[in-house]
Amino acid sequence: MANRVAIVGIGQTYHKSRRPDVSQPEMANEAVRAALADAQLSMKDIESVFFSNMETFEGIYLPDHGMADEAGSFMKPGFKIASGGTSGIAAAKEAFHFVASGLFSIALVLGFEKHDAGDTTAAITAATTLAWGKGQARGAIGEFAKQASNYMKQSGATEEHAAMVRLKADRCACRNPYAHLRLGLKSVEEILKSGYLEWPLRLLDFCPQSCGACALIIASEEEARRITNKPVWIADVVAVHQEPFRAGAFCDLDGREPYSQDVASTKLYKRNGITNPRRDIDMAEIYEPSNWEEMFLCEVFHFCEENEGWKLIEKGITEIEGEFPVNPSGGVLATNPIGATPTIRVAECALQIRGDAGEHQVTRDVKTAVATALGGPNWTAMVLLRRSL
Amino acid sequence: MAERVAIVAAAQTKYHPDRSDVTEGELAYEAIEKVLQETGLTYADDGTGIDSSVTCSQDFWDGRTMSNLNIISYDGSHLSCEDKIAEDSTNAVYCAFGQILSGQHDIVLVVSHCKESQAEKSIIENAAFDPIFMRLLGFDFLTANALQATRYMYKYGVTAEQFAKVAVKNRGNAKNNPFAQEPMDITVGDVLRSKMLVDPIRLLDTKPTSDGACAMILAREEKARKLTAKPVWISGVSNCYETHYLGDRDLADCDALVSAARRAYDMAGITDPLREIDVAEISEEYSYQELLWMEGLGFCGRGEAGKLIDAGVTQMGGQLPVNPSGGMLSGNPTVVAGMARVAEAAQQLRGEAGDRQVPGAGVALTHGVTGFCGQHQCVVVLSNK
Amino acid sequence: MADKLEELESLVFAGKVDIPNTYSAGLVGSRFLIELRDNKKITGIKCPTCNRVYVPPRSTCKYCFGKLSEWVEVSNKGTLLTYAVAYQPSPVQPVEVPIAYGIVQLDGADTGLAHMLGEVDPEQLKVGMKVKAVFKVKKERVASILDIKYFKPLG
Amino acid sequence: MAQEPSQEYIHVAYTMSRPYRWSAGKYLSKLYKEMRDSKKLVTNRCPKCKELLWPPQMVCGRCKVRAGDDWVELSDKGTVAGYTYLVYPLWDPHAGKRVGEDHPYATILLDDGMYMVSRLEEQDKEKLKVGMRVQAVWREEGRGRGLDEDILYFRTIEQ
Repeated sequence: MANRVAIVGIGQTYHKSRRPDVSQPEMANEAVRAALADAQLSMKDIESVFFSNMETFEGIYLPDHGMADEAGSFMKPGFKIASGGTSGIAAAKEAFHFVASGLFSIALVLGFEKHDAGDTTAAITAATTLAWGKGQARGAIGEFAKQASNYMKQSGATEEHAAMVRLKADRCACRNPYAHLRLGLKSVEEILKSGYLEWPLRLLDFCPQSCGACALIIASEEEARRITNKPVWIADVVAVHQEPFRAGAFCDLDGREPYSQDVASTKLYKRNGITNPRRDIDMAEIYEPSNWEEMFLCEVFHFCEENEGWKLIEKGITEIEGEFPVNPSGGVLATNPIGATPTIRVAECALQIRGDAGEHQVTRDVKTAVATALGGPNWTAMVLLRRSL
Repeated sequence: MAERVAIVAAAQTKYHPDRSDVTEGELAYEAIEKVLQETGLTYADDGTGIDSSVTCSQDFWDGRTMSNLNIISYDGSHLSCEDKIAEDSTNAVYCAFGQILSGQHDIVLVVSHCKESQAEKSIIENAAFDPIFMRLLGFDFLTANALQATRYMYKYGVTAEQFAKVAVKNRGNAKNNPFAQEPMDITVGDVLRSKMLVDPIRLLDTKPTSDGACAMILAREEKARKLTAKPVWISGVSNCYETHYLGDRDLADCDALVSAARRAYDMAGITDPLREIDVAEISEEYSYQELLWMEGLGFCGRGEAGKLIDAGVTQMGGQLPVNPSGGMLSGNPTVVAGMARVAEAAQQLRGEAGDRQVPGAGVALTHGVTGFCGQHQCVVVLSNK
Repeated sequence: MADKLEELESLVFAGKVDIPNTYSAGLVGSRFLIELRDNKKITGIKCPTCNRVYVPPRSTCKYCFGKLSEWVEVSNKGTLLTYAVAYQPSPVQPVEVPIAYGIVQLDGADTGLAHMLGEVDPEQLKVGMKVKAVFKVKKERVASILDIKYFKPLG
Repeated sequence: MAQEPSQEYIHVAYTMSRPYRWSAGKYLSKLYKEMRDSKKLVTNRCPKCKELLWPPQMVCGRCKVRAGDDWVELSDKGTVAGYTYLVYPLWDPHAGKRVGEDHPYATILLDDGMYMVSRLEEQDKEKLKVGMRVQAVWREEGRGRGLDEDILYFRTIEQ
C-alpha cells in the first residue's frame, strides 16, 4: 500500500495588486521561506519541487527555469504543471503521488502568479484561438457573467444574495492578514452600488488580480511525524476535466451533461466513505471566481440541494461561525494569484485543521476539510484533508 | 518500490515540417488511436481501462492559454482525470510513473503534441530568458546554446568535425526510421559547409522545424502483464533543474544531467552505464549536445565524448548505438522529443525496431531536455527484463 | 455538402497573441539597473556564507539558500568565458546581425554576465581574452541591461 | 556602497507579439466552408451515441471513438440561454488592443441542442431575456473565417 502523506509546512506571501519590490522569482521565494520556517526545515531537506504557474499571464516561457535558485529547485528534481486554474492543486496532487509512491520523502509545492506583469483577462481570452473559440470567451469575466445570469434564472437567487456572499468574503478577508482585498464593506447596499463589469457581474462580484505565491511542504508519514506534531493528512486527491464546449462551459441549462464538480466530488466522497458531505466534512475552501459561483459550487459539490446554494448564505451556514464554513480565508473573491489560488485553498484548509488560522479560525472544530480548484472550461481538482487518518 | 511500472504500448506520428492540415488534437489522436488499438483499452475509471491521462504540451507553442484544452476529447479525459505537464515530455512519463506507483492509478495514457510550424521559435524561446537581465539582449536557444558549444570546444578540445559526425550519423540512422522527418546521406564536409547560423552552430547542426505527437500507455505490473507479452519496464527515472543564468556555471559541464542520471541509475541499479546500457536515445537538439549529454550521462569522462564518436562507439553496430532513430536532429518537435526517445527505445527493447534494431537490446537509456543549455534534464532507463 | 472530408483542404488562420508585459526588477534588480544608469557601475551581491559574488545580483544564494544583501562593486573589466556570433537574424535581436554574444566574468565576480560584444572582429574573439564594458551615453541610459552597450576587447 | 537600498523601482516593459498559424483541421474547416459558401451550420454525428458533436470534430469525447463523416445540417435558430454585455473594453490578445463591443453577447442553445456563443442584434438591455428566440443573421459575402465572422449576430424572432 502507498505511503501516507501529510502537509507539514505552509507558507504564503502577502497578496497585493502590484509588487514592484520583487521580481517574480523573489516573490515565489517569500512563500518558500515561509513554508520552510513553518516546518522548521531548511532547503537541504527538500528533495523535489513541483511548480504551478500559467505562462501567458506573465508572458514568461518556462518560468520555473527562471527561478531555480529562488525556489530552491536548483539541482533538485521536479517539474511544472500548467492546467489552467486547477494547476495549483494539480501540482499538490503530483507531489502527493510522488511522496505516496516513496519516490520522495519531502517535496515542495510552489504556486505563484505575478499578475502585475500582464493582462489577466487577455491571457484567459487567449485560451481561444482564431481557429476556434474567438467570441466564445471574453476572459473569465464573460464566462462568469453568463454563469451568474443563468444561476439567477435557474435557482431564484437574487443580486442581494450575491452581495451577501461578497460581504461574507470581505468580513473573512479582513480577519486574514494575507488576503489581498480587505475592503471593510458594511452592507449589501454598498455592494449593489458597485458598477457592472459585464451584466450581471459587478466589479465587487468578481475576484481581483493578485500578485502572490503559496508553498506547501508535503512529507511521508515517517518524516511528517518527525517534523511536526500537527501533520495534516492528505486523504485523497482527484481531478476531472471536461471537453471545452460541449456543455457550453458554465451553463448547461438542459442538464444533459454532468458538471465536473459533481463527477469529481461524487468520486472523492465515495472513495472516502463520505455519505453526507455537509455532515462528514467540516468546512471547505473552494475556488469561487465570483460570488455567484460560490452559491452554485456549493450545490454541485453537494454541500446543499440543487438550487439552494443561496439559502446557505441567507441562513449564515457558510459564515466563519456557521455550521459549514466556506472560504473563511476570504476566498478567491479577496485574493487571486491564479497559479497559487488553488494552493492557497489547500493551505487554508490545512491551517484550519491545525487550528492555526488565527483571526479567521472557524468556530467549529475542523477535523476534515475539502479544498477545490476550478479551471479551464469548468475543470475541477479537489483535495481531501484530515487531522487524523 | 514493490511495484513495477511498464510501458505497454507506444506510438508516434510521422514527423513532418508542416501539419497545418490538422488541429493539435487531431494530430495527437493519430498516435493515441494506435496505442488504443494495440492494447484494446478504452478510457474507464472502474479498473477496466485507462484511468488517467497525463498530457504534455506548451501554451506558447500552441498559441493558447491551457494548451491541453485542445485534446480533452482525444485523450479520453472528458469527465475524467487529466494532468498537464509543461516540460519536455519525458517528464510526463515520469509523472505517470509516480501516479501509478502511488497506488492512485493503474493504467495511464501519456500524450505529447507540438506543432512547431505554427509558431515563431525565436520569439517563444526568447521569453524563457529572465526579463530583467537577459531577455532584452535578444537571446534565443540557438544563441545561448552556441555559447555552450564554444565553451565546450574550448574547455575540452572537442571539435566542429566531431559535432558534424553526430549530425552525419543521426541523419544516416534516420534512413531506417519510418517516422523520421529528414533522413539524409550527408558527409562531415556537407555539415561544415552548411550555412553558419550562430558560430559555431551551422544549419546541419540543428534540427528542422517539426510537427508531431507521441502517445504511450503505462501500467502497473499486474495489469501490464495482462495487456502485453512484451512489457518494457521503467527501471529508473529522475529529473533535475539547472541554474538559470548562463554565467552561473561552466557551460561545458552539465551538472543537472549528472544529478538526474545518478538518481535514475541508482534506481535501476546501474553502476557502469557504458557497459550495462545497450542503446541510448538522447535528445540532441543541436549536434554538440549529443556529445555533451553523453558525458553528463556518464558514458565517458568529461570531455571524452568526442573520442567516442571518432571511434565509432555510438554508431549502429558500435558498443553503444546512440540515437538509432536519427534523434532530434532528424526532426522531432520540442516537447514531443523526449517521448519520441522513450517510444523508440521501447521499440528497441521489444525487438520491433525494424532496420534500426540494435540486436539483443535489453537495457535502454532515454533522455529529454527542456530549455536552453540544459536547464532541465530528465533521464529514463528502460529494461525488457 | 459535396466535399469529401479527406479531400478538403484545412483552413489556416494566421494571427497573433499580443499581450504587453511589464516586469518588476524588484529591489535587487532595480538597484543594479540604477547603478548602471546613474553611475556606469556594475554591482554584484555577495553571499557571506559561500563567499561568492553574484553578477547579475539576486536575493537568494542557490547553494546555501541564504538571503543576500551585501552589495559589492565589481570591475567593468573582465575575462571572456565563451562567445558566439549570430549571423541568423531573428525578431528578438536588439541590433542588426552579426551580433557577437559573450559571457564575461568581471574582475571581482564569481559568475559570468551574458551580454553582447562589440568593436571586435569575430575572428579575433578568444576565450580568456580581456574585455571591458562600454556604456551608452548618459541620456540614452534608462536603467536597462542595454545601458551597457556591449563589452569590447581591452587595449 | 553602504547606502540604503534605493526606493526607486525599475520596470522592464516588454511587448513581443507572437505570430501563429492555427489550423482549423478538416472538421472545423468543413463547418466554416459551409458557412461561407452556403450560409449553413453543419456538424457531424457520433456513430456510437448518435449525438451531434459540437463543434464538429474527429472524436466523440463521450464515447471516445472516431466520429467519422456523418454530417448533419443544423437549424440556425435557437434560444438565449444566458447573456451579458461588456461595460469596459477588454484587451483582445488576437487584436493586440482594447476592444469594446456594441452588441450584447449570449450563449445560445441552438434548436439541435448545442450551445454557441454569439452577439445579439438587440442592443436595448431592457429587451434582453433568457429564453428569447433568436436566429442567425449571416454576413452577405461569407469569409470562411469562422463563427464570429460569418454570423454577424442573432436577431430576435417571434416565439
